[in-house]
Amino acid sequence: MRLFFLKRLGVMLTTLFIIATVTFFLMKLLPGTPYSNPERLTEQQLTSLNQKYGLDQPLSVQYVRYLSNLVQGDWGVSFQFKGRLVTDIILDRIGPSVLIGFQAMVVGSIIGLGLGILSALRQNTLFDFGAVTLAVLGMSVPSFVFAALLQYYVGVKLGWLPAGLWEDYTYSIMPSLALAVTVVAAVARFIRTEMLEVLSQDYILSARAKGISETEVVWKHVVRNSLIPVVTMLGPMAVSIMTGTLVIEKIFSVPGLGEQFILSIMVNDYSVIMGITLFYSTLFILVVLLVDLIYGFLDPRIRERLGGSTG
Amino acid sequence: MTMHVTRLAPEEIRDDLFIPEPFVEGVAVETAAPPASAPWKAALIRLLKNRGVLPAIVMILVIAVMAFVGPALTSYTYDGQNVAHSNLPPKIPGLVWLGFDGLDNKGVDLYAQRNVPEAHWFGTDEFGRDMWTRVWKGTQISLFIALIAALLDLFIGVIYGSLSAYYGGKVDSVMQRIIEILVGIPNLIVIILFILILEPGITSIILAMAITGWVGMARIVRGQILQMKGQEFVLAARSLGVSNSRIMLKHLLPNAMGPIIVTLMFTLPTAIFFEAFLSFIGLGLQAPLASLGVLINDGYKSMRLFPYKLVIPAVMISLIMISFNLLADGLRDALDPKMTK
Amino acid sequence: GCNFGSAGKDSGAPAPEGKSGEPAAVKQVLNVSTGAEIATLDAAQISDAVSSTVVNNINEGLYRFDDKSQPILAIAEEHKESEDHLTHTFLLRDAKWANGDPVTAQDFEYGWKRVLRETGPYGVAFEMAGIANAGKILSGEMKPDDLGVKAVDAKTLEVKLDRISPLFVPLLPLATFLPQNQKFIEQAGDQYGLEHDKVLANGPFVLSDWKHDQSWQYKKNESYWDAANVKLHEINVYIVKEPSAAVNLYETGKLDRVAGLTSSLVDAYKGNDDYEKIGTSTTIFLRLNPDVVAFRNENIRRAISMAVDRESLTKVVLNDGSMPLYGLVPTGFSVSPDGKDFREINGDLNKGTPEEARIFWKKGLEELGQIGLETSVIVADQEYMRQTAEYLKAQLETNLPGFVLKLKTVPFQQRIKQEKAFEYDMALSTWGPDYIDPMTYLDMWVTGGHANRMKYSNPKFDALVAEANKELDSGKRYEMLLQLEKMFIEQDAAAVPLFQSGEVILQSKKIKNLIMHLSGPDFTYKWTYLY
Amino acid sequence: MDKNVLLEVKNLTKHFQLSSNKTLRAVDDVSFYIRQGETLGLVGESGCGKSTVGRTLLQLYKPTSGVIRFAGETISDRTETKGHKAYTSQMQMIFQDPYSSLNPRMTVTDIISEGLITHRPNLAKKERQEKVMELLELVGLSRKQANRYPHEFSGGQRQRIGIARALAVEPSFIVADEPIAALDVSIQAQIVNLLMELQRQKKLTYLFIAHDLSMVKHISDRIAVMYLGQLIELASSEELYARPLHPYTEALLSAIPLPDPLQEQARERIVLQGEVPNPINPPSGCRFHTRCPKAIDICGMVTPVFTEVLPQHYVKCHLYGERGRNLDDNNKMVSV
Amino acid sequence: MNPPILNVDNLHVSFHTQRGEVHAVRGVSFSLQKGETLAIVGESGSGKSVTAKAIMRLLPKHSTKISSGQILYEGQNVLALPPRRMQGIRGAEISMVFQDPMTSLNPTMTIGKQLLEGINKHQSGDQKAAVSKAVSMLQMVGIPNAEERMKAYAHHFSGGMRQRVGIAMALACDPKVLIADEPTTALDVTVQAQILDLMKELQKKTGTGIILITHDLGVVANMAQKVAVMYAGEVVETGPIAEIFYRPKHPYTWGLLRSMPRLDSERGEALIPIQGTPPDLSLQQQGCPFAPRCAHVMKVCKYYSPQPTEVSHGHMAKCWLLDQRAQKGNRLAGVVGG
Ligand SMILES: Nc1ncnc2c1ncn2[C@@H]1O[C@H](COP(=O)(O)OP(=O)(O)OP(=O)(O)O)[C@@H](O)[C@H]1O
Ligand SMILES: Nc1ncnc2c1ncn2[C@@H]1O[C@H](COP(=O)(O)OP(=O)(O)OP(=O)(O)O)[C@@H](O)[C@H]1O
Ligand SMILES: [Mg+2]
Ligand SMILES: [Mg+2]
Repeated sequence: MRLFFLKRLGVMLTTLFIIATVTFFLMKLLPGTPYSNPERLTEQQLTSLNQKYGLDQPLSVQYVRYLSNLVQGDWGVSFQFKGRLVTDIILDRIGPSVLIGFQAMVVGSIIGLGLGILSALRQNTLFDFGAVTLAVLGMSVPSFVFAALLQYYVGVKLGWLPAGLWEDYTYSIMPSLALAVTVVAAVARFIRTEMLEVLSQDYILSARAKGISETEVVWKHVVRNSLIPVVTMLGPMAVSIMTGTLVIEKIFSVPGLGEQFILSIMVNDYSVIMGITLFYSTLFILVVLLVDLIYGFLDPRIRERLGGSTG
Repeated sequence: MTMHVTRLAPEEIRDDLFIPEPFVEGVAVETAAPPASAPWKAALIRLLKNRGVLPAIVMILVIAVMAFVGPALTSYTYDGQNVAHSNLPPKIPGLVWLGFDGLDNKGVDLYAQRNVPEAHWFGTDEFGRDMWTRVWKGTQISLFIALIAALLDLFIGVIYGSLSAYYGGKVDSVMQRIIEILVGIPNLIVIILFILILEPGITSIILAMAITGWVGMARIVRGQILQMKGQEFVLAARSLGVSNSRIMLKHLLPNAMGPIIVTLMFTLPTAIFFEAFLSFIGLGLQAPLASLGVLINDGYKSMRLFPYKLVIPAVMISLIMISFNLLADGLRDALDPKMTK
Repeated sequence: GCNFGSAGKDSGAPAPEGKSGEPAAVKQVLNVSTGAEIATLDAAQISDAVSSTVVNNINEGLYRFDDKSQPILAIAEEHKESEDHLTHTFLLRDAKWANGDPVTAQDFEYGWKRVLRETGPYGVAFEMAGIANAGKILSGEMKPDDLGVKAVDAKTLEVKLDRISPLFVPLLPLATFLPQNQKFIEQAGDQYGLEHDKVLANGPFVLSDWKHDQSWQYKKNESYWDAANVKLHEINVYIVKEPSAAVNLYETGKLDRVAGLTSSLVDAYKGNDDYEKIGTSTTIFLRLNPDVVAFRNENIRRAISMAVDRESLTKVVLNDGSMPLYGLVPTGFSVSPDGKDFREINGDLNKGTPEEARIFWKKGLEELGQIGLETSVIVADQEYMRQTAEYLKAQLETNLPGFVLKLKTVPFQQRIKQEKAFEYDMALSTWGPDYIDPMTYLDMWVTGGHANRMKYSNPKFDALVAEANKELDSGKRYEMLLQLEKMFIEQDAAAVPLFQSGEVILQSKKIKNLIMHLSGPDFTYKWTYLY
Repeated sequence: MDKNVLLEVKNLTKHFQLSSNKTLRAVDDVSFYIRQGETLGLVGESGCGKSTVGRTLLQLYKPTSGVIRFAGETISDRTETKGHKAYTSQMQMIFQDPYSSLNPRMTVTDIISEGLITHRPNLAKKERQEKVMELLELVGLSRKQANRYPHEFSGGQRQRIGIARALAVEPSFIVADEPIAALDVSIQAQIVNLLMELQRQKKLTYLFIAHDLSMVKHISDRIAVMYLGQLIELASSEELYARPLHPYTEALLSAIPLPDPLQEQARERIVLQGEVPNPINPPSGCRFHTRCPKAIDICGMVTPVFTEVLPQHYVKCHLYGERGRNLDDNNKMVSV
Repeated sequence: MNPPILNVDNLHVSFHTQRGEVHAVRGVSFSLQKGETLAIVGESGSGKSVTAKAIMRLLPKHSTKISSGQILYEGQNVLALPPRRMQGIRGAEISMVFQDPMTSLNPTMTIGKQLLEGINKHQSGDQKAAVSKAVSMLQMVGIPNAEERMKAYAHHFSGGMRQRVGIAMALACDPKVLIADEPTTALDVTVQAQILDLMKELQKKTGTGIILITHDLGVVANMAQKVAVMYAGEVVETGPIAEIFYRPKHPYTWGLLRSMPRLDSERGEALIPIQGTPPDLSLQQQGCPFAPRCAHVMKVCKYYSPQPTEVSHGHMAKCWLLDQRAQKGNRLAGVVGG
């Protein structure tokens, strides 16, 4: 067991290493400098700044130095927020992103599951049609439109919830709802499709033959066996939602990580780019691992095959 | 006993019928040729029988045709600016009751106020460009983008995912790590680098989408095939010596059709908005060309005062997506032999 | 020497209107929004307006801006100047840091030299101001310690200049020239300027809280020397990046002022009591690369300039408070010694009708022997830039027969890079002032200037700039500045100014005396109050 | 060894790793051979590893150890890609489960023609169709059903599709894993006749796995009896029925239900006592000793050896420890 | 006679398919007494499983039509019961062993959980009791190491073991009617014997009525008191076991009995199957469905479908040969009863 984990850890670190390497060199190809007000920089200033930050050295040297610092737990400092630790920037901003993202995932999954399950059970009824249409709208109208509508009607006109900013818990509700729309759409669509597949299996008959209630049949047999695509999709979605979404955070003025990343790429804030990339990749890899574990939990056959037992 | 018992045969059965017939061995074997309808034909018939499919097909056709014909129906061009006509609300003389009345949100008839004799069916934007032509032009582009995204999903995503799951073990592991790497490397950086090398345009959009656009599909397909590949019928095919590619194509993928189709349906809007993003940072279409995604992004900014700028392209995308989804659902049902109605 | 100010007047404050009826009834708490996070509070490192604004309100240098954005004495009680104008002596008043330390001349000397030691982005300001040895220090020939500034004693600061510099005093209120408390900085170490308690105030306010990426809060600094004139008790600044979100927050009463309304919001709030349109100092213009043969032709350049209808662009297309610009220096930026706006004096240069444009265009094409021109413009990936470019394309292509313009959107950094490398035909560029003097828009065009980026070279222009930089008579100097702009725009039609950006704001009527600046910091809250 | 031997299995072992510390010994050290044109019946308790043997032969499972030799070539070390296709046209399997072994999304024609497409790619479409029709009729399905999907068939009909699929590639060796269990007797008869007819015509070789001992006897030349992963007896079918040696075989034979109510109700069976042991943790010594009515002390301690106690009659039982010993007594014992 | 516990009366079931209606069950009638075993034998595809599923009301709703007929369980029409009530009946009063052991177990749920589901639903009592009941059921059907195997998944089991799990599941709640759809096809004879004994024992104890669908006439001989022979969706012959085995009246039944191999037969000797293929159930039937394959076919068989005729008490068959007109001077004397 320990060996398994060590192996997995090794693979993970290798993956991260490759990501870090590729990103590092690509990033250095980006046009421009990491310094603020690039319009005003004279060649002189540029040279001395490059000297100061060691950017005048060959890329390989910079790369080795970055890695060795990284290994020692030093993620570097930001250029755009001069002197702030990259770790601080990520830590400061990840909280709100995670809270909103998590709530959106939970609420979205619950509503999505409900909608999807009901519409699968009532296939080809008006309800089904409505639910499918709703889901399609949810995915074809971008979430920032919902966000703006929510903000204006619930936040301003009705005044039920704060229209933006980040102070107490109530401030997280609307952004979460706006984000949840996509989750609802995705979950509902996937669960419905897969359930229709599972519902036609023979073991559903034998479950019914036991006389257990339809609810139990649906929950214990149908839904569970339909979750694989939902989980496949929700995992990475959770990572991208919880590491911040540019537009929603912007609209509700939430101090999340989403905008930070784009911004740092736009201004070549090298250390922040690397930091967020690594952070994001680590999360993504962990979630993918988790998804594989959940596959195993949902389906013992996959568990055994991924565990690499039988031939 | 409840079996219906009749002691006597009905009168009309004549005695001369009770003569033994010569029994020829093998006569019972039916020799009728198989019905002509091939499976795909049956699927097509099933498809068309589906309630939502026909309207969906009609809708898609109408939209696709309009995307090319629509701009020609007015005298405007998609890039012709006329600042005097800027921000006019939609006005279609016959459809006033539908809200195409040329009134702004305060109820002022801007056409009258500004002395504009013509009617812009979908209104105009801030440059005074006719939205009708722009929307159809945009639809043209977005449909194309959707098509590309779908092809990428099918040709890279599906193949990648199925190879990964089917071969399993080390292959799967390596292929999954490659996905992780692709997802891990910030694609904005890659895209900016593209901008430096490439001429903006369709090729660069395709390239940009090709980097990670298919990853979701690959993962979904992998999940499905992992679940399926141990099933007996796959073993049976293997024992027949059926090639791996055929097993995938004929046995595994058809059984993963549901999630594949749903994923595809998710890829389309994602791609459409990804293109809008690309266009915005300079890799996609060059202004004044605009796709539906770009129109929505622009329209969103003025949704409060000029909601039509957002609503019309949004409705267009939704109509496209709803039609595609209805069609896709129908297709899935049609391809599933167990669905009979 | 002459005295710039006197200690007699406690402040250059505008007299609060209702001084008699002290606005005690109203809670003196101001809530405003801003578009970005503070980049740093280390004055040596500041280059952005948001950070500048914060230090402008919590710190104070020798001078600060008054309500007309003119420099007035602040920590310096007296400013003396030698005959040759090269030695300036400042006598400091009794001011305290928030930790109780007195503000001394050493703090200034330390702070200024520190900027150069730390390679602060505005180290060039010392050179612009003409301070002795600044240029050599920047080029590495001398050490920061050689800078021409010296604390004669705790209350006397002596500054030596290399050359006569009309810009010296206008630059002094900027963050680069603030005093810094060495003891505090060394204590804070590399955390200096990163948290609200890692900065030390000596100005009207202290920074009482700073939630990164969300908000920060000022409280009145009771130990400020002029605390009696500070009315606000508290200022909350929230980071709101989306204008429509800010407007929504304004409507819910969370904010007292929002800025940067976009087109659709402008139309929505036009006529509202709180609605206000203000010009800013950023100019947007076209650079024309002389490597493109056609752009070496003056008629072509003039034709391009005249073909664009800037009124429709700003009022209809952008509709965000921008104003047409027919010159280098924007309206409302600078006032001549006799009280007239720069723009008003020089008027609209190179303004013409499409018909006139076509005449130049034809002439130009004939000279070139071409029947049309196919070219491209690089545009940064900002919304208003793209809109401008789209409009430009339509205008040029309709008004100038045979003109074909391709738009190339690129990231901002890429635009700068391409400009610097001359890898463009036309570039849609912007310029914001470094200080409040028309020269900030003019001297960039001298031969080989690093912000020139279009190989503009006119020996007469260069000579006139040099002359103006020595001229201490403000009237004469102003004449020269006007002349420079005319030379560049009217005579040479070198670049195509398009518009100056503006801002549409919603500001609660209860806010009084909120002072805005067009360069450096955005606001001074010292004299602001609510009524 | 015999020149005629088509398939030879030596010490075949297949273990399933259930978890890191649990191994299920599905097949344990099994050796046998099958001659060209012969039918070997394989019977035994359900779960004793019959299907596993069959699947391992076809390389559907990788053997844990042991050697499989087909037509003189060792195939057990083949990787999937190399030479796989070649021997799949030689060896085929009729799957035990007619439900899950048919792809629900393929029509019967597709299913049956798959092998043809793989192994005879040059066949024109029309000919292939025709061939499929012939096969359908061969197994007693009608041409009209060619375009239907598996779920539209009853269990027995599906089984016949599976048989047609295997026959399509004209293999020389077929593992028939309970090919007739789901069929009604008249169709069983058809299929069995068919299999035997094919055998006569094409010198087919079968490994015939079944529970229906009367059918096994009818079709097989020799019969192997398995118990808990091991072969315990192997003899020609007449010999086995006439003279079962292993106590388990005896029990098995005594339990065959007879299609005659009077006989059936009057009959005595040997009822096996005790629980069926766990293949994860099989009993020591003789694996049958926990349920054996004739067990003696040694049975629990020493594993008996599979020996030829009569000509061509092998058994793995301590009662016949040395060749011929006890045999007469024992023979009397059973024949009573 | 007591009222039957289950009475199927003129049941018609058809499926909508793309190729039109498949009329799979065509007027099936039979009844089952308490404590009695009725064996249903017949051609595969003759509608046995469909009939069974119809009784359980487990046919797919959207594609099935039960056009006429009644299924009376203890006097109430099962087809008209509200779903709730039906749930109460399923598993507890009527339970079913499914024909296909591979796909009728949920692949992602442990065997134990699946067993417990039914037990918990119908029997009050604590979890411990339920678990021990489940374990003992597994032991009873001969699954070794039952306690541990509760945690296993279906794919860990061999075909026969899965079938035994299915049987354990069906028997767990002592149902009043047990429908066993080929319960022992995947089992070896020793286990089969064990299972059959178990069913008999249960029957003796609780008076369960058993409907046993099987192809194995040996099993029928062992278990049943009554036999129904189905062909092409119809019951063509039904009667007490001895009648069917020793005095069958329908040519199809003759064919069935004749096609069995006998232990004493010669190896290599061909079996005697019934020639031909069963009719396509999607077509409308004219005449006797067996006519095309019947060696004794008459003209009448092709145009008129025969009516059930009572041969002796409780023994009925649907065949024109039983009509007096056919028996007159017929060559059949030798065959009937053969
Ligand atoms: N894939 C697998 N993983 C784990 N165990 C397995 C697997 N396949 C089979 N087994 C186990 O191996 C043993 C033998 O199974 P096998 O299917 O070969 O039995 P069988 O003799 O064919 O039985 P039956 O007659 O019931 O089909 C059983 O105990 C079964 O549980
Ligand atoms: N869902 C369905 N859709 C269409 N036809 C069906 C369906 N289910 C069964 N049938 C048809 O109904 C007929 C009866 O099937 P059924 O499963 O009852 O046969 P059976 O008597 O149980 O056969 P076996 O002994 O082989 O299991 C068959 O011809 C089959 O093709
Ligand atoms: Mg088996
Ligand atoms: Mg059946």
